[in-house]
Amino acid sequence: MNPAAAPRTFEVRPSPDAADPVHDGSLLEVSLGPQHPSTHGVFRMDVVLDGETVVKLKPVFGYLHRNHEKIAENTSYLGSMPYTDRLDYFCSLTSNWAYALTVERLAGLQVPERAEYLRVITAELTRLQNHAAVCGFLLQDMGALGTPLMYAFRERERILDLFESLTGARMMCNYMRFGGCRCDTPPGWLEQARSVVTGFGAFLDEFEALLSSNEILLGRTQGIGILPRELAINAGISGPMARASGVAYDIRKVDRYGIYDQFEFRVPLGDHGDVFDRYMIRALEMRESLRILGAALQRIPAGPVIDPKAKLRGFRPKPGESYGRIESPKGELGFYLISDGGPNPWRYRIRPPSFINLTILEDLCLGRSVADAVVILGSVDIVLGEVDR
Amino acid sequence: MLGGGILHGLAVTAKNFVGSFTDPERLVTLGYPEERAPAKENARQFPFLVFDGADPQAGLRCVACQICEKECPPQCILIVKSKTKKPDHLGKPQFFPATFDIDLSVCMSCQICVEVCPFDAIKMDQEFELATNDRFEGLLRHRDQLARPNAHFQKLHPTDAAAIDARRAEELAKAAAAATAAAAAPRKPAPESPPAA
Amino acid sequence: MPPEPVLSLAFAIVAGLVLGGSVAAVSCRNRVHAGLFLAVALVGLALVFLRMGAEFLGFIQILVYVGAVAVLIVFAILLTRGSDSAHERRSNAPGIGIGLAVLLWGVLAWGILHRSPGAIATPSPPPSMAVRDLGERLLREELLPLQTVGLLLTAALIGAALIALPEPGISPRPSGSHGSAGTETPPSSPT
Amino acid sequence: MDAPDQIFVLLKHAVVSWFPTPVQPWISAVLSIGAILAVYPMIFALTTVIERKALGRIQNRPGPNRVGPAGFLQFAADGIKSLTKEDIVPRAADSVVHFLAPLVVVVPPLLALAVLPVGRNMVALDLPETGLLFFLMVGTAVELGVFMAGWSSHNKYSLLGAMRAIAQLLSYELPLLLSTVSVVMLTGSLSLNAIIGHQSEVHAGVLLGWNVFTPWGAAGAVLFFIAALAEANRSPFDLPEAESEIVAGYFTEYSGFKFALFFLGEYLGLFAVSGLGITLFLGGWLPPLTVLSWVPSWLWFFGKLAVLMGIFIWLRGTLPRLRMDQLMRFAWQFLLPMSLINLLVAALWQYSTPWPHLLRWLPAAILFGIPYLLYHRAFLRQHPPRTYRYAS
Repeated sequence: MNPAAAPRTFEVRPSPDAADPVHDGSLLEVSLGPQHPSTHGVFRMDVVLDGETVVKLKPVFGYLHRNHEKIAENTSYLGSMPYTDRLDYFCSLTSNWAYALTVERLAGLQVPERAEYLRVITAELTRLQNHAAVCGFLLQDMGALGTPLMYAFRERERILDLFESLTGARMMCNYMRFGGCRCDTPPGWLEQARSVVTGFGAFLDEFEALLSSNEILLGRTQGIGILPRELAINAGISGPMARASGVAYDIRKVDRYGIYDQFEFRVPLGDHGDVFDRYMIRALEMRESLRILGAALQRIPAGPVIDPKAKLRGFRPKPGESYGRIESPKGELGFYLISDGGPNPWRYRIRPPSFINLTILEDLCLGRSVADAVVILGSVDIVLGEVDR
Repeated sequence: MLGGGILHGLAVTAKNFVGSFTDPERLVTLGYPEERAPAKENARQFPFLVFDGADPQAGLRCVACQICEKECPPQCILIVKSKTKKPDHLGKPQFFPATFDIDLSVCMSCQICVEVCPFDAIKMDQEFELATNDRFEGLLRHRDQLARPNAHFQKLHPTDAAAIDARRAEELAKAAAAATAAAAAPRKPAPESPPAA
Repeated sequence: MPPEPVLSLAFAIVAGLVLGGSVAAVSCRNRVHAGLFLAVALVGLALVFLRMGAEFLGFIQILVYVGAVAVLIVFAILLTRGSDSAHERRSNAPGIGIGLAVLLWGVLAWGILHRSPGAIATPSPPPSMAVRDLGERLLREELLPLQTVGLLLTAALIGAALIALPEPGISPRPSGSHGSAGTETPPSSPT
Repeated sequence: MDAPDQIFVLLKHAVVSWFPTPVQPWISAVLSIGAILAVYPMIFALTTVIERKALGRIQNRPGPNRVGPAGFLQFAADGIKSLTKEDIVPRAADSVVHFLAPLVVVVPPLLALAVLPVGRNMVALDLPETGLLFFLMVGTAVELGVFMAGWSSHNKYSLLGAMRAIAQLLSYELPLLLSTVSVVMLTGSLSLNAIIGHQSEVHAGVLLGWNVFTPWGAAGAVLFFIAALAEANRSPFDLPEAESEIVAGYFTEYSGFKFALFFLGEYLGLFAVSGLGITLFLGGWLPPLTVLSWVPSWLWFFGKLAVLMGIFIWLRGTLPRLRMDQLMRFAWQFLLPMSLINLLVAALWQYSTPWPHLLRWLPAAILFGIPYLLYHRAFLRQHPPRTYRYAS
């Protein structure tokens, strides 16, 4: 019989292995994603459920793999810069900065002070919009129908407007260059930024009034997805997630890269390491970012924004290697570069915070319900562009 | 008290509900096709080629040096150098692109071509409504489609355009002076646009 | 009151519903279908009550039997994941069931025909039993049986809850895949 | 009897009187059914648009504003779209049950709406003995429809949604029923008209005696509407269709018009249960003050319905959703005990009629206040206020 001509039929096949609890029907295997309304991007969680309780969870990623590291090894140093925008497409400016920082270390370039200020300002603005959006998405996953998300996006739009008028693009900014920033601020930009920062404080007050004492939110987030301090350290968790577990690790304080040692800010720490702490740590970090921004926007000096020695074309750093890392909104974002003196990096490697923060997802979700798993994933704060690269 | 947090939240949403009618700061949405956000000078979408004068063929600033083609990270530019030469704005004979294609479906709007161009020939357009039925030919822009007059550039990026025009006028004047003095004037490096703020 | 032919037509439909539903409920191989047919039969039964003017009983029939019992039956089938077994074998001895049914029917028929021979021929007007009367009857004369039934149900409920409680000492949570600092046992996977 | 109040009743009588006597009851029934089938789906259509616009405003965006004047014809566009969309039935689905499920979900709320008095002399089916019971009976049938939809789709999300839905509906039925019992106790009748009639006594000269103005009525109304939200799968109790967790719950595998039917059934259920709440606690079609009795009674009913819908939309725009175990705990550990206490309060109210007013309210305040404080303490013990430290 011609197989092509045979009518295609669908049957529910009997279980291949009756001893397997998934197949004998006592457990339910559900694939959350990649086409699922609450997975952040094309991410899949293979979840085995007992009733609604998660007994096994396997994060599956790679749907967005773009071969970024290998492409970067075949592109000029400058040519990788726009690709770093697309790593964590929520925070392109911090990715830019991490890459620029690494290359500057490799090539021994100095950054003018105004450029350092611009980097701090854009990075903190990025942190604000990322944290606001993450809190909104978290509530969206909790079923708040987008209201907090829309409030967060309203403020995020203002920040993106700033980015657009400074860098030319709202999300794919491609702003940092080796030895400084691509261009200076357009007229009136700093005043606009100041007013956005002022408005953001009012937004934070409102956001916290909406959420932080809401009984349903407390019930849904407190005690859920607890990440113990030891596990956070052992698994290499960084960023707000680690700080919510009480790990005092903020690269802005540890490395004091850029000019962060000139600003006064505190690093909030949580004691429980649950979803609520992760949410609150982000809220508190936004307040600290506002302090940094207030000071930076006041003190920003005049001057050039790029090292005049930096070459745009024919950029060939000396042979060597360097590792640069910054505190991106999601955690420690590191770039590792080896130069053989050619126009392309010989080795290009990224330490993406989202990816490493994602590895403990199963530990957080086991024994909790599906609804919790979704909320926990939301609190981890991943961007698939960075996870899959 | 128990339930107080929920009431707080309800008060916030009520405030926003009323505010969306009374406070333009709250209702930030624009009715897109009719209303548009004010254009930002730095905004960039896709590249175009600048030409001087009225004839896009003769006035094209591009000299087919192929730097942008080499530097373009996603490799979306294809340039074929001409066999013949045409005079540039200083009257020097230069090559020109026989073919200059940009595949907009590949381009990622990074502006690196603009930064590396030594001739101010390629600039960023702000047009973004490029929907088409044909994703191959429809988004493949050829030289004549890419060519836009300098006036277009002046309209989009007035600060940049003014600086470049001034420099080019200066070069032209120097070249004219040099021609009259029968002495060669070395090219000065391009001054950056003056920092604002 | 609608005319007689309409009523008897209604009775035919209702009777068909009850009979068809019951037969389908016992003969269906798919358990969920059987449960749904049971619900149909119960609705039909409620309609019989309504046709006799016993509104309260009819509504309670649906409220309790369709809304709670039938839903619980299908829910239980769903939870035990027996709903997929389309290849269920038929009973070995259908004769026993049929025999029992015939016996029951015989007893009922005998009882009805024998005890009140005139009841079939000349239907007496149904006793007017208002909801209030029913309630007073239940809470005055029949209070003791009612309370006994309530006690029985409470005992059943507690028993069910005890069975449903997780057994102590068995934790469904496997250990995490990352060994935390200071754990001496290697991370083990239950599979 | 003033004309605007009775306009629909008179109209119906006029139409019915054109027909010969033997068919008049049938014509009357057809007219009533036609009115229900026309009015409530229309309200449903309007509600969907208003809900989307209001949610938009809550979220600082304009909401649908393209179709028709200010977007108010959006429902027509949605309806046409869902009618013309392909009706996809999964191959593994149980096609008959899959087909029947939306019908089982839509029909019961329509039946329930038939017994609701929407105005003076305006009730399609008056059941003097068992009106309330009929309503509650019809409500239970929805569970079966939900189960049928979830099971027949052969989809894991649908199954999870159906399990959640049934557990939720069964649990919240109890507090819903118990909170109506207090009204029945005080009124002494299951007839909805009698319940409304009982609330028409005038207090303090102007204020009508809505049940909500009594301690048991106020508490009962709160409990009833919480349970009603859960019964109607509305946010924050919309777990059976929680889109962030189980896609669309029991109707994941429905598309086109069947999907629209689920939507319709859900809203009709919400109208029905809100209408019941209005009848039981908010005086039905009665005005709040005697001086306002010139306003047509049906306008009062639909006005109250509109206010309730507004509150539900507001809640939906504000609250995150509960988790399944919290939902169950809320039903069994909060709503159920509270509704039992409410019965006690109602009984006390009944037997304390001769007491002075303040003294009658006191036991209610104590009986509700103490458990409330206990719940508050329990919540605080579980979720103590947190402080955050800062690294040096």
